[in-house]
Order: sequence, then C-alpha cells, then structure tokens
Amino acid sequence: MDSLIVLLIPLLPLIGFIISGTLNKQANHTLINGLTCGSVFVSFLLSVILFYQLQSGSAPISYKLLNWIYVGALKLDLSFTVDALSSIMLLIITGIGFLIHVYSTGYMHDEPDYARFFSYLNLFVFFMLLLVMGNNFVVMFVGWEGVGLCSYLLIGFWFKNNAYNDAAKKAFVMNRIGDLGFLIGMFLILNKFGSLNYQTVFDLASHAATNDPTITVICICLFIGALGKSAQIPLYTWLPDAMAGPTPVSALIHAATMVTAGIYMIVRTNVLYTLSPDAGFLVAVMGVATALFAATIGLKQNDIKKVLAYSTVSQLGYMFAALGVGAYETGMFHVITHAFFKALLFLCAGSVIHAMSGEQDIRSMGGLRKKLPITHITFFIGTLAISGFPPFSGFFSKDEILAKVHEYNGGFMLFTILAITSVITAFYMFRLYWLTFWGNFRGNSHQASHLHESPKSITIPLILLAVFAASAGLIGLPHLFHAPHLLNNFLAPVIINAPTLEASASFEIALIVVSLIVLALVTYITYQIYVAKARIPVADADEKGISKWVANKYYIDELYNALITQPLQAVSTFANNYIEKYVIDGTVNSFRWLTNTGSLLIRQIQTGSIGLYIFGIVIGIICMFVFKFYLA
Amino acid sequence: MNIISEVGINSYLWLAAILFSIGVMGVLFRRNAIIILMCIELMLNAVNILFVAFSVMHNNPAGQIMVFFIMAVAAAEVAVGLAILILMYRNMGSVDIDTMKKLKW
Amino acid sequence: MLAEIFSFKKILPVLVFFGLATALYFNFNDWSTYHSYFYNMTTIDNFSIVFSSLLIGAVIMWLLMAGSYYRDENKITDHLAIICFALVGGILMTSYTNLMMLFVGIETISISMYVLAASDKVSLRSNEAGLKYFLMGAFATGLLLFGIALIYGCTASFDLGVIAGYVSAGNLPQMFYVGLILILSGMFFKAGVIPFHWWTPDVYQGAPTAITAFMATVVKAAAFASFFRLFQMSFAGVAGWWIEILIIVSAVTMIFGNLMAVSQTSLKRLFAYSSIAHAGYMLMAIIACNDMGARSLILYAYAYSAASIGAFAFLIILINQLQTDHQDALKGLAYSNPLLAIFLAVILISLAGIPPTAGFFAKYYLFTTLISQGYVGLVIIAVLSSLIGVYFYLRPIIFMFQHSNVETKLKISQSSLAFFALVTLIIVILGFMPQLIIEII
Amino acid sequence: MSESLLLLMLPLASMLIVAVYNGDKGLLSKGAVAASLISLLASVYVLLTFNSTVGFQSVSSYNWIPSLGINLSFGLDGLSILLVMLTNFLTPLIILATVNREIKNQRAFYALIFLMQFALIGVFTTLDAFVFYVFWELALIPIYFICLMWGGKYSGAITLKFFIYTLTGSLFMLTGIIYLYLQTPGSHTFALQSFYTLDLTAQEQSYLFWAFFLAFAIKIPIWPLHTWQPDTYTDAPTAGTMLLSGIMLKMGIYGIMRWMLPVMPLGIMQWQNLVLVLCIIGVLYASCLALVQNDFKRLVAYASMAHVGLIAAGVFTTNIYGLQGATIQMLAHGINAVGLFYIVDIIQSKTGTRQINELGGIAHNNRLFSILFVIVLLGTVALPLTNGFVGEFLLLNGIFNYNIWFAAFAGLTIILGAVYMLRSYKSIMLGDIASPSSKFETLQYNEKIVLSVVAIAIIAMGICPQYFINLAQPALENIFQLSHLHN
Repeated sequence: MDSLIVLLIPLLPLIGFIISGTLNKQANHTLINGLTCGSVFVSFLLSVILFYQLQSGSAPISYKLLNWIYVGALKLDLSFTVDALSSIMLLIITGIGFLIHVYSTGYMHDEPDYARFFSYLNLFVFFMLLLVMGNNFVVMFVGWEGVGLCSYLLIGFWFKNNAYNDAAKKAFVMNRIGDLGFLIGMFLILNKFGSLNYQTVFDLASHAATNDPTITVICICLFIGALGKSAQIPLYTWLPDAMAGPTPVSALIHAATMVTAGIYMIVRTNVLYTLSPDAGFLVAVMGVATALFAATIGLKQNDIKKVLAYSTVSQLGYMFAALGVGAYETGMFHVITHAFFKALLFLCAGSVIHAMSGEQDIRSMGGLRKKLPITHITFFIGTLAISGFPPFSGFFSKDEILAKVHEYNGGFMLFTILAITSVITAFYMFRLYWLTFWGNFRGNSHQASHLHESPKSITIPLILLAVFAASAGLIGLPHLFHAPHLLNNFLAPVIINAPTLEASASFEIALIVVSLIVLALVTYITYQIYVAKARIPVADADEKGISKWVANKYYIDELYNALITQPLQAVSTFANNYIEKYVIDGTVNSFRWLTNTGSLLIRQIQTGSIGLYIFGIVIGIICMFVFKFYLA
Repeated sequence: MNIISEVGINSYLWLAAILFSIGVMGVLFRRNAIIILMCIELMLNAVNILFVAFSVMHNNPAGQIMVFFIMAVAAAEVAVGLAILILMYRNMGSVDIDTMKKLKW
Repeated sequence: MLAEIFSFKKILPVLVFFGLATALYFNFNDWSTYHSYFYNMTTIDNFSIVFSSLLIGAVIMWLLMAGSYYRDENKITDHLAIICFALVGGILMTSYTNLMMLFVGIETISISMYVLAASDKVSLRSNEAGLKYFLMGAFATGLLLFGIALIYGCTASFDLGVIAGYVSAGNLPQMFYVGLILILSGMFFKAGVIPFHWWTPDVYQGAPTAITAFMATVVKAAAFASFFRLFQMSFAGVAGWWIEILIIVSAVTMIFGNLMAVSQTSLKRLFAYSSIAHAGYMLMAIIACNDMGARSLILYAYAYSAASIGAFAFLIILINQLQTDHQDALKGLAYSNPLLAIFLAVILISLAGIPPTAGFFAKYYLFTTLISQGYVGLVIIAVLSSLIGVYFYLRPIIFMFQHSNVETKLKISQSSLAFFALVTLIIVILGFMPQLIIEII
Repeated sequence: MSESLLLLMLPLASMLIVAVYNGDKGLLSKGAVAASLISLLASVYVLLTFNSTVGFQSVSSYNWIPSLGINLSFGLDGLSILLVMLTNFLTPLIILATVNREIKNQRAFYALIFLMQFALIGVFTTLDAFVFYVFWELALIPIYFICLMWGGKYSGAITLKFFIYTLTGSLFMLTGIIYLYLQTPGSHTFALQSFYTLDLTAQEQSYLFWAFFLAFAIKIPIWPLHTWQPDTYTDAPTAGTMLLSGIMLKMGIYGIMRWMLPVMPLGIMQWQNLVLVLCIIGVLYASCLALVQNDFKRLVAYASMAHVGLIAAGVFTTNIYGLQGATIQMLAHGINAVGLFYIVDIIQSKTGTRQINELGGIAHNNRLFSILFVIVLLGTVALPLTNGFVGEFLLLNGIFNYNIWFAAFAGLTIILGAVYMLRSYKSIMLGDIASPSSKFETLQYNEKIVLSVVAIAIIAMGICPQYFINLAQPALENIFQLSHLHN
C-alpha cells in the first residue's frame, strides 16, 4: 500500500497541472484553488505518513512505474524511492509549497491568467517531487530540467514585458549550462560503474579507492550541475534577474526548493564526495567565495527582492561550504531552516509590495510597521532567524556550519571568511528591516492612502512560517545541550562513512557568546545609521568609487555579456555572412562558374570556317601519330 | 615478271604518300571550293595507285576491284559536291568557303 | 532489300512504312542464323541483326515523326528514296565482314546525307551545312581509304577474318600501324568524337531538323556499329596498342562535349553538342571490346536514339509553330500543355541518365563493363561529365516547369501526342526491362 | 504477397488514384488524406504482427534482370519497419497540413507526394543494392518537381543546385556499388547478404568508404557538404520541406547503417575520427548560424541540420548506444521537424511574414497555438520526458564512450539549442503584439489536428521509448556484430 502512496505523491500535482491547465480564463477561482492547493496538501499529508513510517525505522519504500530505456548496459527505469533524505525534502517541498499556494491565492487574486499560474506552480511541484524521489540519476535529471522549464515559464509569466522574457530565457540557459556538466558527470558514472541507479553506484563506490581520479572528475562535473541550479559563483547572475517573476514564485522556487536541488544532489552522492577530498575542498572554497561575494553585493541593493535574492545566493554558499567540508547533515539542516525563514522573508516582501501596490524600491518605503503589523512582526522574526540570533533556527544551523568548518583541517581561513559573511548578512538584513519598517514613509501620497494590511490568505501562511522559522532550530540542537541531534540520526542511513567533525564544547560556547555580542553590536549600529540619522541610500546614478562598483553588482552581467554573448554573436554573424556565403557556398558556386566560363571559352573554337575544321582534323591525326610512335 | 618486284613496293608507297599529302595540303590551304574538290579527288587517286600497287604485289585481284569501287563512288561524290557548290554559288555569289561562316559557336 | 520507290505520292509513306515493317520482320526471322551474301562480304549475325533492326526501327519512327517534313514538299519521292538509300548503307555498315563493303556502306550513307543536309534550298544555313559536311566527309573518306589501302598492303585481303589471323600472327610491320591510325581517324570522324567533331554542331544546326534527327540517330548508330565491328572482329589482337588512344579521346570527348553544351541557348545546337558527348560514352563501349561491350553499346544506342528522336520530334513541332528554337520558348510549357511537358521531361531525364529511364540503365551497364575491365579512372571522368550533362539537360525542364504565367499554347495534334507517348513508353520500358536487349546476344 | 511489397504498392496505388481523379478540389484533398491513412493502417498492421527477433521479415524477391543478378527483393527488419512507420505516419500529416492551402494543380502535387512516399518506402525496404540505388534516385525526382513548381521565386536555380549536389554524391555511390557488385564471387549479385560476406582489403574499404560516404553525407547533410540545405528548405513549399527534413534526411542515415557499417567496417575505422570531427563542427556551426538568422524557416533549417549532425556523429561512433540513439533520434527528429516546419507555415500563412523581428506577441490571444508551439519546441530542445531527450541522451552517451572531448563539444548543442529556440519563441510569441501578428486568427481544424498529433507523439515517445528500442534492438545488434566481425 505504501508504494502506492509513493506513486500518488507526484501524481496528484501532475493531475492538478493538467486539469487547471486546460481550464480557460473564466474558470472560477475557488475551483482552481481547491484543485491545486488540494492536490499539494494531500501530497503533504501522504509525505507526513511516509515520514512517520521512515521515522519508525522502516526500509526505504520504492515504486517502479515502467522500464524506460534499456540499451546495452544501460538499464534505466522510471522508479521512485523515498528514503530518509528524500522524505525530508518531500516535507519541505509539499509543506512550504502548500503554504505558498495558499499565499498566492490571495496575492494573485486579480490576475487574469489565474488558472495558468496555478497550473505552472503544480507542474513545478510535480517536477521537484520527481527530482527528489527518483532512484536513479536520470530521473533526477528529468526533474532537474523540468524544474528549469517551470522556472522559465514562471519567471516569464507576465510575458507582455520583454525584460521578464529575457530574464526567463537567461535563467533557462544558465541552468542548461549547468545541466551539461551534470550530463557529462552522469556519463562518467555510467562509464565507471556501468549503471545509474543510486543503489548499485553507491555500493560499488563505497569500496573504491579514495582520491580515484575519475571519481574526482565525477564530483566536479556534478558540482558544475549544482552550480548552475543553485546559482553559485560563475552561474549565479540569473537568480537576481529571476525576481522578475511574481513573488510567490521567487519564494517557492528561488528560495525554498529549486535552488536547494544542487545541495540535495551533493548530499545524495555524499559517498562520492567523501571519496574525493580535493573535490570537497573545491566545493567548500566555491561556497565560501560565493557567500562572501553575494553578501557584499547585498549591501548595496535597493530593491527589496534583489536583497533577498543575493542573501539566498550567500546562504547557499554557506550550505555548499558545509557540504564541502563533509558535514552533510549540517548542510541539510541549514537547507531546512533556510527554506523556512527565506520563504517567510520573501512572502513578507510580497505582502509589502502588494501593500505598496507594486513598489519594490526600499528607498521609497519606510515606517510601514504601523500600517502592516503582522507583516512587520513576521519579517522581524525572519530577520532575526537569518542573522542568527540564538533562539531562532538560523542561529543553530549557521553556528553548526561555522563549528564544522572550523574543525575541517585547514578550514581556519574558510571559517574567518564565513564569520565575516555572517556579520555582513546581519548588517544588510537589518539595513533592509530598518529602511522598510522604521523611519518615516518616503512613498508618494497615492501609495500612502493605499497602504493596508494584507488579507487573511496572505497573513496566515506568514504566521505559520514565522512559527516554523523560530522553532526549526530544535531539530538539530548542538551537543552542548546534550539533546539528541534529531536530524543527524534520522539521516544516518543515507550518509555513509562521512568524516566525523566534532567541535570541542569550549569552542562552541565561545562561538555562541561571540556571535551574540557581534549581532547586538550590528543591530545597534544599523539602527543608528538608518533610523536615528535616517541616512537613506543615495540614488543609483550618483554612487561613487567602490560603492558604485558594488551597486552595479561588480559589473558581472556586463562581463558575461562581453565575454560570452558578444563574441558568440560576432562569430555567428561572421560565419553567417562570410563563411557560409563565400567559403563553403563559394566553393560550390565556383564549380558552376568554372563550367560556365569553361564552356564559353571552348565554344569559341567552333569558328565555323571549314579551313580551320580540316586543320583541326589534321592536327588530331598528327597528335595520334606522335603519341603512338614517339611517346608510347 | 612484274615491274613491281623490280622497282620495289616502297617507291610506289612513297609516290602514293606524296600525292596524298599534296592533296591534303591543297584542301587545307586553298580557299576556293572547287580547288578543294579537285584535291580530294587527287587524294582518292593516290589511294587508287596504292591499291593497284599492292594488288600486283600480292597478285590477288581484290585490290583492283576495290579501285573500281573507289572510282564509282568518287564520281557520285563529286556529282553531289558540285550540286552543292552550284547551290552555294547561287545563294552566295561566290565559291569562297570563308563566306560560309554563319553557323558557329 | 527494298524495292525502288515509284512515284505515287499519296500512299507513298504508307508503302514505305510497310516496306520497312516487312524488312524488320524478315530481319527477325533469320535470327542467329549465320549465312553470308555477296561472297561473304556481308554476314548476318546477331550483332548485325540487332543493329540493323535498330536502324530500321529508327527510320520507322522517323517516318512517323517527320510527317510534316516530307508531306508538304513537292519532291516527296526523292527524299524518301534517299532516306531508304541511306538506310541500306547503314545496314551494310553493320553487317560487313569485308572492308570493301564497309567502304561502300559508309559512302552510300554519307553521300545521301550530304544531299539531305543541303536539301532545304531556300535556307542558306542548310546549304552551308551541306557544304561543310560534304567537304569534311570526303576528306575523311580519303583518310579511311588510305588506311584500308595500307592494311590491304600488309594483309593482302579485305576480309576481316584474314586480317584478324594476320594480326594474331604477331610482329606487324610499321605500315600496318600507320594504316590502323588512319582508319581510326576516319572512323572517329564518322562517330563525331572530339578531335574530329568539328562538323557535328554546324551540320546538325544547319540541316533541317528532321534530317538532323535522322543523322543523330541512324548515322551515328551505324557509325558506331561499324567502328565496333571492325575493331572487335579484326584488330582485337593488337588491342593494347589502340586502346590508349580510345581512352584519351573518349575522356576528352565526354568532358569537352558536355562542357560545350552548357552555354548553348539554342536547343538544336544543344542537342548537337549532347550527341558529341553521347558519342564519347559509346566510344567507351568500344574500349571494352568484348561481348559485354557489344551489349552495352547496343543498349546505349537504343536508349540514345529513342530519346533523341523524341527530342528532335519536339523540336520540329516547336520550330514549326514558334519559329525559334531558343530555350526561352519553353517557358511555362508545363502549364500550357502538361502532357507534352511530362513526355519531354522523361526524354530529357533519359538523356541525362537519371534512374527510372533507359538512359540511366545504359550508362550503368556501360560503367559496369568498364569497371570490370579495370578502367575505374575513366568511369570517374564519365561520372563527372554526366554531371555536367545533367546541368544543361535540366535547364529546359526548369524553363518548362517554372514560369507559369506565359500562355503560348502549342497546338499538338492527337497523332503527335500519341507518338510522344510511344517514345516515352519505349524509354520507360527499356529503363525497366533492359534485359530484352541484353539477353539477346 | 508479402507485407513489405504490400506496403510498397499502396502509395503507388494512391498516386495513381489521385493522378487520375479530377473531381473538385475539396474532395481530392480529403481523398488524398484517406489514401495516406490506408497505408498508415497497413503499416500499423505490419508493425503489430512483426516479431523483430528473426532477421529480415516477410522477404519477397522477384528477379528483375537475372543475367546481371539484379532482383527486386524487399524485406523488413527492425530498423526498416521503424522508418517505414515514420514515413507512413508523417505523410498523412503532411497532406493534412496542406489541405486548406490553395495550391495550383493540386492533383499533380498529391501524385508527386505519393510517388515520393513510394520511393522512400522502397529505399527503406529493399535488400538489393541496385534497386536501392534506383529508389534513391527516384526519391530525388518528385521532391525536385515539388520544389520547382511550388517553390519560391528563385526555385529554379536553388533546386538545380540541390539536384546536382545530391546527384554527384549518388553517382559516386553508384561506382562504389558497381565495384562491390564485381567483387561478389561467381556470377555477381547485388544482394545485400552477399555484400556482407565480402572480405575487402583495408585500402579498398577506404576508397569504398569515401564513395558511399559522399552520397550519404550530402543527403544528411554533414557540415562541409550542406550548402544546398538552407536555401532548399527555405525556398521549398511547406510540404516539400517537411518531406525533405522529415524523411529524406533519414535515407542518408539509414544508408550509412544498412550499407556502410556492415560492408566496410575497416573503412569506417580509418575515417571515424575525421567524420566525427566534421559532424560536431557541423553541429556547432549550424547552431551558431541559427543564432543570427532572421528568417524563422531558415533558423529551423539550421536547427534541423544541427540535430542531424549529432545523429550522424552518433552513427559513426559504431557503439550500441550511438546506433540506438541515432534510431530513436531519427524518429524524434522526423516528428519534431514536421511539427516545427508546420508551425512556420501556420505563422507565415496567417501573418504573411516569417521574419522574426517583425513578429511578436502571438501568444496573447491564441493560447492553444502557443502551448503546442512550446511542446514542439521542448521536443527540439530535448527536454526530458520529450522524445528529443531519449535520443540525445543515448547519442551523447555513445559519443562519450568514443571520446570525452567530442561529447563535451557535442553537448554544447543542448545549450545553443535552448538559446536559439527560446530566442525565436520569445520574439515571435511573447512581448507586445506586433502589427502582423494581430491578424493571427484562431487555428483551423486541420492545423489543430496535425499539431496536437505531433505534440502527443512527442510526449508519448518521451515517456515510453522502450517499445521502439525493443523493435530496433535485434536489427542494430546484428549490424553491430557485422561491423565488428570483420576486424
């Protein structure tokens, strides 16, 4: 019976997608809500049932739909298994997914293409479930690209505006670049282990030699895939532009679920990563670099969603750092907590934008705490969680990462950078908080009149998420408090012989104390700057020096443009106009020209005078004589 | 006793060859159609000489019979040729072959 | 053979038609018997029968086609007489075993051709064509005779069998080779291959179209038949010596023949040059001078003459009604009278050698014989030149099928349409069932 | 009467019916669609009763020219049944696509299409080299006339170039076939089996390789020999382009699999590297060109060239993944190409222009068309769960097993593919409504049917390709054996 549940979980959102996809514009909203939110909710319930079954120690449940591609050694079938790791991801996806569905019933209320939006959301949930529940790499890849497709559709949802279409196209292409790396990685695995099913691959890998060169290359290729999907250093520019999509989309896809796919993939293949330490080191370094880099950009952003986008990139950097050093459970722990508070922050931002009737620039907001009390409180809880104040979830997961990174040999350098980044994170989060909710209102009169608290359907999810954001830390209490680390032992069966990094108790206490002090200091300083002195960030045009450089996101987009798109365009136009026309076509046409002129020339010898003709004959005979008697 | 064995076939061969080449030269260099006609006849007669010489050398009559054939055919040929020349003269007013240059390329 | 023609005009064509039909019938019934006439100057063996039936068939088709040519002329009897006279010469050329008979055959066919070429008194072009053909023809016959004389000098006989015996005896004198080259050049002239092709374009264009059709089919087929018969029967022994010449000449003919045809705008001259090119292909058959070569020559001759009769028939109609043979006259033909366009397309495709037609099979069979003899290089040249060929054969098709706005409607009588249908049928049948001819020999 | 012959004769019969029938226009097109459906049903029947384990099925051979060893022998094995199915599946779609377009002398048009189908099925089912060559050329004639009579302004010059280009290749193939024919022992035969058992020296095989490769490379087209492709595709009428890109391309690839791999494996071994490099350059070159095209039909032509270059690369890797991937991708590309070109035709017929920059915002008021366009687009971009992905995955895996770097470069195609397809989709469908696209009224009944059939086929093949893989497996297995047996 439970294997049927495994099939039902992805099936329901698919059915929701198909039905609401076919409904035309006039279908009433309650029908669509019932259908789409209902399907996600039922999947949530089913995954909770599975979670409890797994909790009580049952073996992973799997269900084989059909055998998909059987060619030579490749035995691929569409089959799903739910084990500890995927059940957690299931909970996140369906849980937060459901909340966001409810949220968007309110947020997208007066949107003409209502049905289409919800069908895309359901399709996204379907592909995400596919990604998480697949029991071989190709099914994960199916989910992987499917999710990329949905993010393309959802980002470009308001397709009337061409800028949004470009952002959608950019997101899809960037993901595709990552997917190429993933594909090459899959071929390497197939080539080395002869199959793509997790089970066989990990059994074979577990007794392969460490530092085996192919496994390192596999890990690097898979990591490239993760880079594309989870927007790390080279391929992150699509995430900020992806904010062009409606806010629930940013919350669901670009905060909670899709971007964590890369981390899920690395945790799933932890066996390989433990076997190649230097791949792990590369992951850690990239993670740390992204964290720092994105955090600095976040400082100077003035669009509420852009700040949150860069904070997501930096938090993902944290997670990758954890995975790099081998602390897979900590990485997952941070994924869970981050999902809650980042979704919360995005939804609050959504309700702020909703209230400000579309205004996203924080410079023209301020003092909203009176008009939007619930949003204000929930946003404040989110900010506390993300910057790592003790009782909230962010504190536990971030400190655990800091502790684990510290223990990693040679990790001191990484540790310091991460510490600095957490300070910067706290700084820009509070900057955002003060500027939007404190000080006096800077918007125009129309917005002021329109300001009102969001309706029930928006605030309830906010409250729920705030509760989770606050309490999520409990599932992974550090040893200091001698409580069992619930998450670690739940994930134990999935993580195989990972390195044990236990921070000494004294170090943890020191860490907690220091982080408390620093955070208090940061809140005070930011309060002074943005509320007391009310220093409003200056308009983009007249930024100067470094801050100008940072405000424009280090000109990364322009750099990519100059490095890749421009030369590619130039090469193609050159090929199209010159090579195609003259070189290749030219050679072919030259044959035609050759025959034409050749025939015109030869034609001339038919002069028509008989004397010449007979002369020609005589010459012919003479040649024959010469040829026969003197040459041959 | 036949004269050929005394004088030797080569001299006849040379004679015929020389006559033949004179005929060819005539056809090549002369412009007047009638002269060309006559040179062609010369060439045919050179061949006749050769035939007769060889037939006597092998003393088998076939060669001489061939000569008759050639003469008959040559006559027919000349008749037709002259008819065409008259036609040409009536149309072109001259017998010079260079006037006949319309069909070219 | 054929009774002399008496002068009763109306039923004349019908009479001639029956005469030829009976000749064809007799021809077939003494199949594969081997008896010779005129003190074994001529023999009837399968090779000669197939070729003579081809010639007779071609003349019958010619009669059907060239109705307009001889019906409105008053001197109808003379033309038909000369045509039949030329046919006699042709049959002689295909079934001789004696050089003397070869000479007689060649002369009969050439002289009648001189007359026919110049037969259109009014047009200066026909006069010029006649003159040119006469002068060069006579010159070439002179060469041929000189060659025959030298061969006779060495072998002391005209009979091909004796010559073959003499040749196989070995250590031939220098004179023999000189004679051989002269005969070769004479034959080349009759076949119309490159070093000796000068006359073909001008004469074909000058002569009235019906006569050009006759020349392109009957005369060329007879020339190649005699060429093949002579070299296969008598000079096969010394083949290694003359084959090199043939290879070079045929290669040059194919390439230059096709090249010259590319830039022609007048259709008549286009078909003249294409006949040179096809002469090059037939020459290839002679290179492989075994019975397989014979079969490919026959098949090629059949395919080529069928196609060119059809082509020239179309030209006759075109010139009679539009007074021009420029290729633009073909514009939009597919839309004005589609059936005619389809027939002409099939004919052109067969000339170009594209599969479903007889032309393709002939070329294919030719290539097989040559590759089996090991001349792969020559085949490659043949392939390239046939490509050039496709280039200019398709141009009329493009003109016909593309410009659909011209409304010059050619008035086609039912009978000529039936004739075209017959020609196309022959081409397609030969394309699909070539074994009719190949298995004969 | 063996099935293969039945399959062959049906299009011929339908051609005759259409050519003779001169009723009114509407009935004619309906009749044509009905005729093509009959041949589709026949091939479905044959497909069902087909067990692919045994070698060549329902072989029937009638001797055509016994003295030369040429006999009309037809037979079906896994590979050819798939391609016959593709032909019979696409032809009704192609005819249905042109039902409501007004075409001059429709009778000739449909007769030529059926002649084309007859020749294609001939190519795919024949087991005799000479008959293969005859059908190969025969297929060229109808497409030539279709493009000539219903093509664009310059159709004369373009089709002439296309015709001669293809003919050059096929004539060299003819010399190759003749050479092989003469190698067969005794009285020389053209039978396919006898070619398989020939043992030729490496030198001979490399010459033969070039003779055959030239013909197939021009037909596919592989990179340096492709100059005819863009012009002919853009200038031909839609039905012509669909026939060309949908099925005629596959003749080349089928030819390689049937005639080159088993007959001259040593030749292939020698030139494998070079050909793979050419194919991959072709793939990247075509994708780059597709980036900058402004005419949507020309863009789709380059896109189809890029995909087919990948298939050719897959075939030449001579490992089972490559072969299997090529077979699946052939089917997938056939369906996608027909879908895409039909979309181009719809856009052009409704808005009057194909220039990407003039169009925009069609998606606003016709959602069905945009959904179908997205599905076909995803099939071309090889998104998982569409038919493109299965083929592309196997192909890249095949190339990967051959050489990592080739796979890396070949992999770039999925990125570039996404770029140019999405770029064109964006500028045609999304954004603000441009003047021409405002005239875009809703789809007619036949357009809806064709596009939805294509979309369903794309999704269905993506989800369960195993049916086709099982069918082709034994046939590819024995080609694989034969091509490795020799060395």
